[in-house]
Amino acid sequence: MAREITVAAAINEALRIALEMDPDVVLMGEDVAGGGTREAEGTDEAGGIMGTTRGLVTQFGNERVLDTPISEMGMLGTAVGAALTGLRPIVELMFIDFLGVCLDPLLNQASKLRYMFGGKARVPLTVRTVTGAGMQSAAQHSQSLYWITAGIPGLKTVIPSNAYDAKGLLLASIRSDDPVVFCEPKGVLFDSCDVPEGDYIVPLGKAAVSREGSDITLVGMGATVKMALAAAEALAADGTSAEVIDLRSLAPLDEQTVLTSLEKTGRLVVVDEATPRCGIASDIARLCVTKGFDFLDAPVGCVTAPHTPVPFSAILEQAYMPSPDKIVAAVRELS
Amino acid sequence: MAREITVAAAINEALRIALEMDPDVVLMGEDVAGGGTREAEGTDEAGGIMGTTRGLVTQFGNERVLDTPISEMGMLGTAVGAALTGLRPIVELMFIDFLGVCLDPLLNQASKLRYMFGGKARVPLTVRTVTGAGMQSAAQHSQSLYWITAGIPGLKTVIPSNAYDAKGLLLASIRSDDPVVFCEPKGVLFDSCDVPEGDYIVPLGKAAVSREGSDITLVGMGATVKMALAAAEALAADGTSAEVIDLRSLAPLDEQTVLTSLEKTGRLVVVDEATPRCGIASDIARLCVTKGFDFLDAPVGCVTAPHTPVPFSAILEQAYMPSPDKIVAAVRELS
Amino acid sequence: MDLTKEQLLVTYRKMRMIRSFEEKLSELVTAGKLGGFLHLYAGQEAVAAGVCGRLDERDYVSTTHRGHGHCIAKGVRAKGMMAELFGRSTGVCKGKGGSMHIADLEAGMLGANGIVGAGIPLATGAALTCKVKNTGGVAVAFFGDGASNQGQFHEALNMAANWKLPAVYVVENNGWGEFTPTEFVVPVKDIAVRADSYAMRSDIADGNDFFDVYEKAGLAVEAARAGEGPTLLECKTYRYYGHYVGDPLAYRSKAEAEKWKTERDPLDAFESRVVGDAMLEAEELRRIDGEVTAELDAAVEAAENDPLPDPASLYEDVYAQE
Amino acid sequence: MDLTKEQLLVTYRKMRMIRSFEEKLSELVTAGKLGGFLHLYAGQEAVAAGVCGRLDERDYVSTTHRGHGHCIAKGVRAKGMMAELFGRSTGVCKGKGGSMHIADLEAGMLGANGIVGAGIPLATGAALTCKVKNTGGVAVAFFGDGASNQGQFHEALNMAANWKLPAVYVVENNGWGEFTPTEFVVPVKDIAVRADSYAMRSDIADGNDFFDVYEKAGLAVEAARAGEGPTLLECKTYRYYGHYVGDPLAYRSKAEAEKWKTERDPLDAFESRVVGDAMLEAEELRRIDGEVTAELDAAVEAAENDPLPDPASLYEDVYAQE
Ligand SMILES: Cc1ncc(C[n+]2csc(CCOP(=O)(O)OP(=O)(O)O)c2C)c(N)n1
Ligand SMILES: Cc1ncc(C[n+]2csc(CCOP(=O)(O)OP(=O)(O)O)c2C)c(N)n1
Ligand SMILES: [Mg+2]
Ligand SMILES: [Mg+2]
Repeated sequence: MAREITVAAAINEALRIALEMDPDVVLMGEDVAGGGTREAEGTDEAGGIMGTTRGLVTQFGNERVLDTPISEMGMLGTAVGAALTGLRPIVELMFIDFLGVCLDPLLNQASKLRYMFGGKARVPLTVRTVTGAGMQSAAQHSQSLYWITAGIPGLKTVIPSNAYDAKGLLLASIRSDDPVVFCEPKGVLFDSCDVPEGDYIVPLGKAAVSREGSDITLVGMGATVKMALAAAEALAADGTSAEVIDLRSLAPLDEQTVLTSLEKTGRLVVVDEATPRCGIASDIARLCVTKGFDFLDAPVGCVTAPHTPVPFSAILEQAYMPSPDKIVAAVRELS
Repeated sequence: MAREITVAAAINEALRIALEMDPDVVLMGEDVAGGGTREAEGTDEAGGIMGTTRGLVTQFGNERVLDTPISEMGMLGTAVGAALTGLRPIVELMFIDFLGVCLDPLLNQASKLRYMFGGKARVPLTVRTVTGAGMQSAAQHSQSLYWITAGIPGLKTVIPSNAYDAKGLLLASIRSDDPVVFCEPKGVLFDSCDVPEGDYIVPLGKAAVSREGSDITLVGMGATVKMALAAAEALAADGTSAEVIDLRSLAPLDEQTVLTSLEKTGRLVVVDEATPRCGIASDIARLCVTKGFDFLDAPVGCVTAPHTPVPFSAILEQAYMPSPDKIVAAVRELS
Repeated sequence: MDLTKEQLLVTYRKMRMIRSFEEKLSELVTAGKLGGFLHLYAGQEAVAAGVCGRLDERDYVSTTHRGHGHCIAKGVRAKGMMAELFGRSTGVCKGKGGSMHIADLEAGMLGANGIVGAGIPLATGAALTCKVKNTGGVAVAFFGDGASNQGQFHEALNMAANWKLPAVYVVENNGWGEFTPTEFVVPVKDIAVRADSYAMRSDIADGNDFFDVYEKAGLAVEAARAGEGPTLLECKTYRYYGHYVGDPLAYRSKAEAEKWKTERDPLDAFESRVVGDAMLEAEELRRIDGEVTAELDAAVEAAENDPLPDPASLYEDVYAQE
Repeated sequence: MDLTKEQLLVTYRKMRMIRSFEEKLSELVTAGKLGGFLHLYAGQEAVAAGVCGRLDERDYVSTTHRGHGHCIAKGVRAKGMMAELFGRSTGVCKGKGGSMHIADLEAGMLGANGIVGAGIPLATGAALTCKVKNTGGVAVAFFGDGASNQGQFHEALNMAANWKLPAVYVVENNGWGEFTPTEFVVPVKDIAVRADSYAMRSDIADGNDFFDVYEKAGLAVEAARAGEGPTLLECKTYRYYGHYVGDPLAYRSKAEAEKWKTERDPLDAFESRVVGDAMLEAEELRRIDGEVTAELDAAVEAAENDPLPDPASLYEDVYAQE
């Protein structure tokens, strides 16, 4: 049975299913329980800053749902060690901006242990983390740093654009024997859609065609998919038929789905919330100009954030973020 | 007067000049003094793992040349605080792989303070760090992670390919009022060329044309420049005239020099020691397919490391790294 | 106590300004007039006021996400702060920083910080500057109990101890890190004991008693200035509001908060001490209350009417040199 | 002492194997037969042997760049290790890891680690696994004095103490971190005091005395297995070689090293104790010396002749599932 639920609720549901089905799954993070098992008055659990872990400590106890100190490096490193020895940990990194204090366990441990050990290890670790701007949280709580994890060989990185994919991708991530960074974009966290109640997965490494079209390909991910869909709507009014691709997985990248669309349309605009340098937008541009060169009828368009930190003031933050209007303008520029 | 000296010696010379000329310059890092001021027998200073800081503590004392604990995050954060309040610190991060334990001071502090403070701060910090593979140092001491720092707005990143540029770029970095990551590629650290004795700078943000040519543009950086030059030599024997561009600055990127060359040659191969995803090679490809689309006569070629960690075994490490042969093969593929 | 009447008045004004500033923000957010992610300092005023009472223009402070109080105590003007929180171009950071990055280098205020623990090495670096340039200055890092579990805390304190830097590390133990009780994540009763890992001086103060903080901060600052190295000063206190404005506070008991507010309020304690000891008169304090209210009302009105940043300013201030 | 004769023989064999393994590597590098970045453990044998003497198949260890000794002590075979260092496909990591990443999960050996401090949380995670799965196992992290200045040390120990994990943190204080004397960067005399920051048990052992290490490790492991939580065990010791093979050792005095080698050698100390107390006879030890030499010679010869990895294997083992 499907019902409309938010991305945040879909995540909560996936976590519950994973914890129910596999005793090796443990969940750790700051406030994931939120003092929920404290034996004192008025200590209802918080379930994390976005409420995505609400109810889990009550059901599974605090041996499997662990409040950690504000020690991201220690927590992630511990999770890697646990994954290496037989658990299947899910870690909540409150905001991806905090990668700054815990990159090593991902960069030099989780991603490399299997390779360095000659294939004799697996690191079934899932790191859930909130990404993106739009809540006036300013420069250190609004970044879209998934390009860093996507760039590291040995990691996988996924980002859902809707509740259905959020649940299925999260379950696939948790069951993967590889370390996966699961992004939870602020821009869609409280958007709803139909989500089945039971267990299902959305496979890692597969993009989706969110809307079919023939004149131009718009490539988005996470929160930019709905911007691309809105832009496609506006373009349709103009007689331009846009195909929208939702990457879903940033690593591995589903090159074939992008190339197939490009072959059909001959033109492509990639839309990314992240800053422009060394990002997913550049990778998509490279894909087009290497493997898709013969399909290209025009330059590739890139709609990204500018090469600046995220500003606080709402008016600046709006100017900072991609939008349907900016996408439409980029498409028009290619014509 | 110019003499032939190595990149490592040129770095040492630049450090000495900077320390001599500006009392606000301080140098910190693990073993940069190396216990050099200990009052005990047999404690000659080590001058860092590559010897690049040799002699400096003797000349400037250990208030300005500071051995730090193995605490990269604390050391870099401290350097940011010092830069913010009037010093001009140079920090040695022994290998860029250690970014994993100290990204935050670069990602969320040095790069963003000026912006977050509305332009009312400057962070004149230089981070020197060894990059690249080729010494069988395996997966955690051989990475070319400059794509991470180049991708962060607010930072600058430079990488010399020879001793002349090393000295001039380092002096420019130290004098810059912005935070700069200065990469010291293993592959060239002990290569020599003519270097003037005195003070001079090589400006940040400017690429160099290392060899002129008309048929194809080879874009390299750091250790891949000499590979590209060797490839150009081999191609010349074949009648193909290759132009070689040495990026020198990875951020900001000198787009104009690349585009001017591409306009002339119509074809381009970028050569990067780093892994392929979200890297400088992708950025160059994006530059070509956005601002250089009309110049392009062929797909862009990318010679990079594969999407894997760096292996230990010499035979695998050789297979891992770019080489003149691989560049020649990539050029031939475009023809 | 070595405080003049003038100093006591200044102190009270600071504490009242902090309290009223935070209450005003809470109101404004609740009324939908203000956005962003705000962490209020109300309840901890005696710490900021007590420590900053020992500092002067040579000195620096760094703080955390919960940084308004330290700004005010270190002399940042409420007007520029309010404009900043309203995202105006007249803000102390031109609207680019907001609450979590509010800063004023001219006042020696190295910024709030959105990264827990990150302010600790920043202050350490400022202390290094003071030492190398021999300015006589001291740098103070304010941070929470939760931050004492960050690697940056450990690394920075160790460095400062090794180098005998003129620094003071003030950990404000308010019993909570977001929604998690401190005793869940800090296995020692007193965070001050962590100083022993660095052979560092330490002290514990009642963070709700201005006079106790002022005294112990005085010793720490004095030691730092005298070249005797850093101190870890733990101040036991409590935050009145939720972790952020909007926090439903489901995780802690109303009774716990009530007890602190009624029995341990730092402003009340200050008042009964200074009035009781006849150092100040209650009317003087009421006059300050009124002045503070007026100043804040004016700051809000100005901020509401100040210009928004030019969208083109988005691209400015990234680099000092292009 | 609760050691059987058999155990003493096993212990001596391990220590001798570690010593000879490292000496062999030094020779091979000097002769230009071996490449890579090698950090030798000679001089510290009693620590690895003493601690691992308390462990069994349920248990895990993690180590550092200086990890050969811990591998051998935890039961990794010299043959596979030597092949690994020669970069052969028969190596314990198929030639992909090398000295700084040598590992053998089957032996409970979670790897050497090129990142100072990174092994500490890995062992902490293994201890979490032991606890959650209730295996009765214990996880041990070996690391250096220098690593105790890393944030990861602080964060992991705090977590382990909070959760009462079955872990033992063994800090091998050998007086140096690369070329920098420990007293330059660690302001306390005993690193063991850092346990107090986490209300954690701690102990100090003579790291050159197998029996002292064995005894104190026994208490720590017992406490961990009994659910009493982790211990920080400091072992005072010394490294004989330079930081890495090739290090000219200009920074430390020959006399300092000589003193340790002649007066405090862990193998000598072990031998005089066991022979002096008539627990073993010198001939038995000489027989083991011979066996070890033969085993190592065979390992080197095999490694030199083993196949190099297929270049195509470069692309394998990145992901478990494509
Ligand atoms: C590195 C990092 N981790 C997590 C957070 C999210 N966070 C913000 S405040 C906070 C709690 C801080 O607790 P404490 O240090 O005690 O300060 P308090 O809020 O009590 O003043 C957390 C977990 C963050 N901002 N930075
Ligand atoms: C994060 C990190 N910083 C620096 C280094 C370089 N490095 C390798 S070993 C070492 C010294 C380690 O000292 P200690 O922990 O005392 O171990 P020891 O070498 O004495 O066994 C350093 C600085 C590293 N590998 N990782
Ligand atoms: Mg707190
Ligand atoms: Mg050591």
